Amino acid sequence: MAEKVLMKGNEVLAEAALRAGCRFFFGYPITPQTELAAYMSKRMPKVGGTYLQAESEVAAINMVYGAAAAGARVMTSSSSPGISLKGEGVSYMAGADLPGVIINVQRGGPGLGGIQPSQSDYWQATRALGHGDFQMIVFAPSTVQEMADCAFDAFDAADKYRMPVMILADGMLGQMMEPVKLPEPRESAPEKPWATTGHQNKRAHNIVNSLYLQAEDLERYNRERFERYDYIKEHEQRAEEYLVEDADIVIVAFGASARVARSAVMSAREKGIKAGLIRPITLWPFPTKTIEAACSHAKHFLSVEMNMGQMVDDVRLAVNGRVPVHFFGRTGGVIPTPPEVLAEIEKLNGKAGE
Amino acid sequence: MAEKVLMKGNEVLAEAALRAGCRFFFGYPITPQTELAAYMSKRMPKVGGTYLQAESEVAAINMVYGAAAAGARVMTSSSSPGISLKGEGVSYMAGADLPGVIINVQRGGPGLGGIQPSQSDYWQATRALGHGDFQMIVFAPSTVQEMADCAFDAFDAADKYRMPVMILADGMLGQMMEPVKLPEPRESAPEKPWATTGHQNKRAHNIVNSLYLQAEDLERYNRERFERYDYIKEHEQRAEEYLVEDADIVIVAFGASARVARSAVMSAREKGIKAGLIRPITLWPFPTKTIEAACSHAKHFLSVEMNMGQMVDDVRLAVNGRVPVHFFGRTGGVIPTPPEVLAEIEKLNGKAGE
Amino acid sequence: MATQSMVLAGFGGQGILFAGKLIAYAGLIEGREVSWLPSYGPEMRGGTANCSVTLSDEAIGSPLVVEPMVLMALNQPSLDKFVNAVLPDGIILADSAMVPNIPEVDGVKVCALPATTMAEEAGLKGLANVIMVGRLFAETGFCKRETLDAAIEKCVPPKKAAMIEKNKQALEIGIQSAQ
Amino acid sequence: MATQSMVLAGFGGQGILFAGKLIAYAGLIEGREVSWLPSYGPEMRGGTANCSVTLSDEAIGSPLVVEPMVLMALNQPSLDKFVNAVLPDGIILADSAMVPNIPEVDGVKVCALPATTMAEEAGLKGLANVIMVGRLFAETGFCKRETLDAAIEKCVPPKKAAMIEKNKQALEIGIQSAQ
Amino acid sequence: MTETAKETKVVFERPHSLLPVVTNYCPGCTHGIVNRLVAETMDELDIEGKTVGIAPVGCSVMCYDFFGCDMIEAAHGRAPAVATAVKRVLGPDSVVFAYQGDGDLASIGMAETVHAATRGEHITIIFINNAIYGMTGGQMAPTSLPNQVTQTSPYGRDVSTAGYPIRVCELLSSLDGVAYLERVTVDTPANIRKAKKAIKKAFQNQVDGVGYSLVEVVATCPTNWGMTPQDAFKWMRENMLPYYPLGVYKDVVADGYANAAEAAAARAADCPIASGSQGGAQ
Amino acid sequence: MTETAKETKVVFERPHSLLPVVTNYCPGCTHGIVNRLVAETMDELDIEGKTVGIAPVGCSVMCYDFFGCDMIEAAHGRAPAVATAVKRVLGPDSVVFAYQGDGDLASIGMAETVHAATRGEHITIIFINNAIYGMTGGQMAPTSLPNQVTQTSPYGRDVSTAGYPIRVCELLSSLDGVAYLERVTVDTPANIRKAKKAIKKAFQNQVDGVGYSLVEVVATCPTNWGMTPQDAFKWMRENMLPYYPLGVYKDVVADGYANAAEAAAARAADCPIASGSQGGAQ
Amino acid sequence: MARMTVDEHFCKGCGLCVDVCPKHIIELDKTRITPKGYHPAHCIDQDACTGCTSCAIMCPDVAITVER
Amino acid sequence: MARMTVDEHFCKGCGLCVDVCPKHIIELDKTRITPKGYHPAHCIDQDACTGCTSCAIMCPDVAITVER
Ligand SMILES: Cc1ncc(C[n+]2csc(CCOP(=O)(O)OP(=O)(O)O)c2C)c(N)n1
Ligand SMILES: Cc1ncc(C[n+]2csc(CCOP(=O)(O)OP(=O)(O)O)c2C)c(N)n1
Ligand code: SF4
Ligand code: SF4
Ligand code: SF4
Ligand code: SF4
Ligand code: SF4
Ligand code: SF4
Ligand SMILES: [Mg+2]
Ligand SMILES: [Mg+2]
Repeated sequence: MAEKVLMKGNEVLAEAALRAGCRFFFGYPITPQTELAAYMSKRMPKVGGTYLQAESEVAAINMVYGAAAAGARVMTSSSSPGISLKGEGVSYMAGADLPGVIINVQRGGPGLGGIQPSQSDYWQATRALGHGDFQMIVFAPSTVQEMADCAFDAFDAADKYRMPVMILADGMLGQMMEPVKLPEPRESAPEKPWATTGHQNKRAHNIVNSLYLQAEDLERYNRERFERYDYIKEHEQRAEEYLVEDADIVIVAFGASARVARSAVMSAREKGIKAGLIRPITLWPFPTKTIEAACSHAKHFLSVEMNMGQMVDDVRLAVNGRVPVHFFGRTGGVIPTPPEVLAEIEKLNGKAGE
Repeated sequence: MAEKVLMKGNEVLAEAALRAGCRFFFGYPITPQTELAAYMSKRMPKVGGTYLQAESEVAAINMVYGAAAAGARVMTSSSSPGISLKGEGVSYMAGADLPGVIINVQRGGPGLGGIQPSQSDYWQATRALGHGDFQMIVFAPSTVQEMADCAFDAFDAADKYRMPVMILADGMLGQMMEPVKLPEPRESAPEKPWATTGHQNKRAHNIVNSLYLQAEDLERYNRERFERYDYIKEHEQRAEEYLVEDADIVIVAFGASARVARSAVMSAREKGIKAGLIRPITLWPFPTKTIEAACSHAKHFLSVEMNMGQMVDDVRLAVNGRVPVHFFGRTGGVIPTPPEVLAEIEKLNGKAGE
Repeated sequence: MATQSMVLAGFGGQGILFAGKLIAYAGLIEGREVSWLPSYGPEMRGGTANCSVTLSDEAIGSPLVVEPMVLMALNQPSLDKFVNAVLPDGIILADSAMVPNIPEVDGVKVCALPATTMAEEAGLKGLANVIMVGRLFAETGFCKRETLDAAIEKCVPPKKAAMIEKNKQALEIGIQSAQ
Repeated sequence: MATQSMVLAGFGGQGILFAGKLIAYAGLIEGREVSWLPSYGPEMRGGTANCSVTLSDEAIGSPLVVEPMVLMALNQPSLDKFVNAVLPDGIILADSAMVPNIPEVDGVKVCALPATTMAEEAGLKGLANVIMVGRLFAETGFCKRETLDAAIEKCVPPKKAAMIEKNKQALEIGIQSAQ
Repeated sequence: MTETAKETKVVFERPHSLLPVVTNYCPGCTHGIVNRLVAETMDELDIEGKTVGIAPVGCSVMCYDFFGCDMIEAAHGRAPAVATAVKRVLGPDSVVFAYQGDGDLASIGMAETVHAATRGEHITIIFINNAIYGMTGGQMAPTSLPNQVTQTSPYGRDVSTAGYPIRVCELLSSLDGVAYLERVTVDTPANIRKAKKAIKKAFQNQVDGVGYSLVEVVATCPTNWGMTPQDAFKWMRENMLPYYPLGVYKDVVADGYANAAEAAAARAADCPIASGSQGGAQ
Repeated sequence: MTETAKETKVVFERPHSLLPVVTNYCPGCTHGIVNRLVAETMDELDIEGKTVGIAPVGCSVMCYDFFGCDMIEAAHGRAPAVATAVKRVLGPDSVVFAYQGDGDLASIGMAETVHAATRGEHITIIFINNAIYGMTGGQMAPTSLPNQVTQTSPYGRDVSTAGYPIRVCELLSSLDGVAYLERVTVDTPANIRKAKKAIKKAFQNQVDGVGYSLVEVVATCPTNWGMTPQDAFKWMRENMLPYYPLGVYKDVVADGYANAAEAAAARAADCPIASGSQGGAQ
Repeated sequence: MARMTVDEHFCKGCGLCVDVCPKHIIELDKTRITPKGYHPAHCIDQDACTGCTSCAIMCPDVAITVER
Repeated sequence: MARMTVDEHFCKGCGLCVDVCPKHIIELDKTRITPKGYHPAHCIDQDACTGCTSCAIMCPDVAITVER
């Protein structure tokens, strides 16, 4: 059994991707995901893979598109402004049913913003990285270990459902070191009979495409894709629950802010407040089932985010008016502190009886 | 008083923008917004303005950024894939508090998709055209006349609140001709003491910027911006109501699909079904007040969209579980027909008593 | 007057969009609600073109006419495509010079006239579309007679005075063909 | 053992991140929960660097240490920045060769040692950071003694055997300085 | 055909690599000619089975339906990036080409074009310069001529505001990664034969590992130029060819090098680190 | 100073257009020198009040705080697009410059760079080629030399996979909109004086309406090259200057033209439509 | 004995073959219109055809087959 | 009588002025450290200064003023 090592989250994402069979990485430098690309540039040549620093994020995502079309396990990574530039390309991947993994090590925005950790690309990731009707699966790891595990899940899900998958991290997770046990390398690669690899005169030509000039054709493809999405919503929701069972006050938080929230929940319990934490691991599909289950006992939901309030919409949609839903967030790269969150919990606890 | 003329929606957007004082247009060709740019290229040189075909949508939005920084009334237009490429630039505009108008004449997606009308960029427009915490005001005209009026409102709102404003149209509205009475040209232009016009040795240098390396600074700017957003949410919600007062079944639809829905409501009323239509004119801020008011009598809400279900989330958030909310949509460029929508209404009417 | 919904269809280059515009302008001149929607097909040339025109006294909902009262077809593929969508008591106008195969349709009036040939014979090459509009007027009276001439003056740039006359001539030929 | 939360701070180049890593590895070797978070400041060089290290027996929440038990400061601005955040009963270690102005703090133990000078005198230029870690160990016993040596072997590449020795020496100097 | 088959044989027919599909091109459009030349090349080099083509966004977008090889439709302007990745994945035994218009290649895709070229990707680019955005209905292209009237230069391209046309072969010729650049046209059978030769060479270079090759075809767009196909050729000869002179702009093999890498090394001979005689920075 | 003021006068001091702010540049970084040269130019041409500068994303991002003129911070690579618009809005009386690094200008911003140049925008570009991405910690730049070790070319830039460096002056020299291109460096007072002359000319050209001007400064990044400032200059002289030869790459005025437009017209003399002797297509 | 044939399924009546034929034996058939709306090319004098393939080389729609 | 002065607020101790001075009269002061952590440059022999401005021209941080 592999021993635990101390590694940065960014490096772990890279190493785990390699172990998951990723042999093509296309990226463009940006803080705070730097170590990921640096790691890839070191390791890829050693394992016969390709590290290519693209001329831009736009080029990088279109390289991902090309490599995916040719059947490769492929990944790109960036941070917020660079992710915005990938919107068109990701929409093309969705439209052409191409698998691929996109990493967003978020930083504060909008604009050039800052380089401190943030979760303010939640909406972009879960709703609309690009134009048109489509979704990505979005994983939100919260520890370095989970970053390693998510990388495997992301590649598998991408290939299984033939769609782009995002790992939504942030500068804190990317930069921090924690002990991690790296998963064993994956051997087998899935068959991709649809890939454009050259038909070798043995089959009809394959076409990778997202253009359908007849609206009815495009609608049919979209509906087929949404049937897949429905299946995913049913089968792929993931969340961790911490002291939720009897909780009056249920915090919902993911990634970095979930760590803060967890500390706050512990403190609250010490003070005798029945707080709990639902930590979505998949942001899309959002773990509505877990939220709904908690509606039976929760008196308040509190969404804690490193943004101005985005996931709280998904909590509200899941709760659907049954229980009040509140929001606490810090933005611009400020990491909330456990005492701040605890104070919010205490405020709600005061109201709980009302 | 100006007489009514028959014009295409795309051309009306262009002409109205000119009348609203827009003298700078930067765009890149794409169907179905072609006529807008063509019109600008014809007219701008005549009024001493600038039409510049940029090398790409990315360049175009950054030209908008530059022209706005220099104090101009400026606009760009595109359609779905081209809009995705503008995400980073729009986020920069938001981060630098720059006014400007962005037109999206939507077509079917994802990817290259098709060129038929669609509303599948709703989420992108209202939630996350780019990275980071920010919003745009989004107008959704539904007639050619309203396109003319919206253009004025868009420029005024952009300057008033110093933020990017989108007009979310679609291929149907852009291509169709209807009678329109063009608004009188605007004379005065607002003062912009913050603009980078050269300080002429008369003031300290102005800086247009979205970078704040201290997270606390960035947070402060973001919070200030969100206070403006709160003000806008309070004061700028707009919606049209049609037979809503006593309606059992309230359709919510905007833009092109609102026209279809209106026809369906008329037919439903003829059949004795108490249907009504709420037509959001601003998609952000979403007219939550109008929706909430209708909750008192509505038995069902039905969101009708030309996508796979996006605005329906905003309806649900506003309704907050008080009344069931349903969705009917067509995607990929298919325009729903009034009979289809009527059928949905009838279905709900059957349930209404339950 | 009731709402009139029309589909005009033919090859690109046959003046389908112009014909629709003429009808739309007639509606505008008479102060009615009007909408005109072209099918802007695939982003390439060739193939068929069509447009939806609606004239109404009330606000127009969807400008896309799916079930027209009037179908004006200038080629065979267009006729074939829309023939079954025409509403009962509707009317089909076809240019028999371009549409060899014009079916009977139950409950729908079918007018076939060789507009292209008529235009060529009258020295009005390229104005078969306007002849068809003239006939449509004769069949349905969708506007006042003088409105039609005014609409032509709106749709043809004043510089092209000669064209205005020719268009009016073509209209008249179309109207006369109904006698 | 209780959770230990530390902030290490100094100029870039003083080996702050390495010192943090050493401590973190000590935790890892002893099977504890560990987190190490650098402040990755503005995307340019110069200025101060700091990192948060937490060792705990339970899952670690926020790895960002806002109120440390331990502050290790290798320059004046860093000391000034964090001095007031240290928890009651906490400890401050400062390199008095670099930090001219070391205040007294109520309820906090303040250890000043001229680590940079000590390093230079011992022929261990650049290892003031490790001397400080030695002293920290002596003051808090955040791990077992032998773990420290093992941590150095983890943190210094095996190729640089000479460096390993020097690091161990520096550690020992730091430990001894507490006597 | 069957009756005469005894005496005659077919001397010209549709190449195998061009599927029997009616294209969406307008009557007389040069895209059709060039599509065929590419397909003939695939047939003659017997590479259809190992070729992946990248379709652009432009009038030739649907060439994914026309070519017999595997095809990928790329986002507008990004074909070189897509081609780069496909080639990297499939390796030196594969053949990857991108077929791009002037808007696609020289406007929105300029960065991808320059960078694929400077990287010396082992790909083949077929570049159709018709001085217009065909697919979207005739807007000004980066290669539209000064004073050329287009939908978005209605008074003629005013170089003082709309800028100067880009000569792509000239632009790319300074880049070390480039092995071969030639500008051809297809207005006569003789020129079509020359174009064919250039295209074939651009593919052969890839098979031989010589480096990045691009063939620019000075083309027409009868529809958006508002001309008959015949007049379009005339206008092209009179106006485009003086502005875009035909000929070879770079050919490292003709220059005496085995491939682009050798030529680049020669050019950098004075630079110690580039010549490998010294360690890098850091 | 006050005591000696009677006898001496200040012969060198901070230019007015450079605000008294400590920069974020590392010790010995050439960005500081070039920032100062630009500020001196603004002072000497007396244009601070009518100048708008565009800051890139790169180590010089915060030069919006350093220059005394109005400043705009542009998205990474898009400074030429921003500058284009600002100049169009403010008109010929204004002066607009962009200050860009090699990653900004030649990688992500390549399309904007080429197009602003080909449009002949009346702007001035100051281009800092330090063969590295400084701000993000030393990744390979489009101008990193073959075999150069960087964070993302840890085994040295392998041109067979990472491609060849781009020589920006050479690349842009084929474009008609370009009036002036010069490559300089700042490793000695003499070279700094030459660099200053070039920068001043690039601004003067704008004031005079001559056309697009770009000055490439071969620079250093001691921090990410892992060298002292002094060694960095040495490495630069030995390796970068042979690869990026100093000199004037284009100067339409020296070529005998009044401006870029005249030079372009001469080049297109054989093309009827470009010479205005014929109506456009359509 | 050479022979050129036009596949009307592909021919778009562009006339490029007409102009290029050295024997001037190709014409567009104005009396006919294909389902796509074009007047197809056809050979008006097969006997004169030399099988030079110029027409086929020129044809953008690969509508022409030449035998010889 | 020429004179160079270093504003320590700006000086980052890069040493470029040290190398470039033809009179070799500039040194970094290793005994002192600025609040930003640098050893500032200073002139060790003002009388020898010719006021040639080389140091100032070279200084990336515009820390040097020269009088003459
Ligand atoms: C991102 C994006 N921008 C714009 C378009 C619209 N568009 C489609 S084709 C095209 C230009 C085609 O011109 P060109 O590349 O010259 O090819 P041609 O049609 O002339 O062969 C444009 C701008 C698009 N599909 N996607
Ligand atoms: C869209 C986007 N991509 C990437 C980055 C990250 N980034 C910041 S600066 C920089 C490169 C700077 O290098 P260069 O332009 O050479 O300037 P230098 O720092 O060397 O002066 C990059 C990639 C960003 N901020 N935005
Ligand atoms: S529009 Fe022009 S380029 Fe496009 S197919 Fe037609 S003729 Fe060819
Ligand atoms: S990192 Fe390099 S380019 Fe950036 S400021 Fe430091 S020395 Fe200069
Ligand atoms: S060239 Fe081909 S498409 Fe054109 S007319 Fe002749 S056969 Fe028909
Ligand atoms: S093969 Fe030659 S001679 Fe025969 S029809 Fe064609 S062009 Fe004419
Ligand atoms: S050159 Fe300037 S910054 Fe460097 S040591 Fe000298 S005075 Fe200080
Ligand atoms: S002015 Fe000249 S002599 Fe005086 S210190 Fe500076 S470099 Fe030396
Ligand atoms: Mg083109
Ligand atoms: Mg650089």
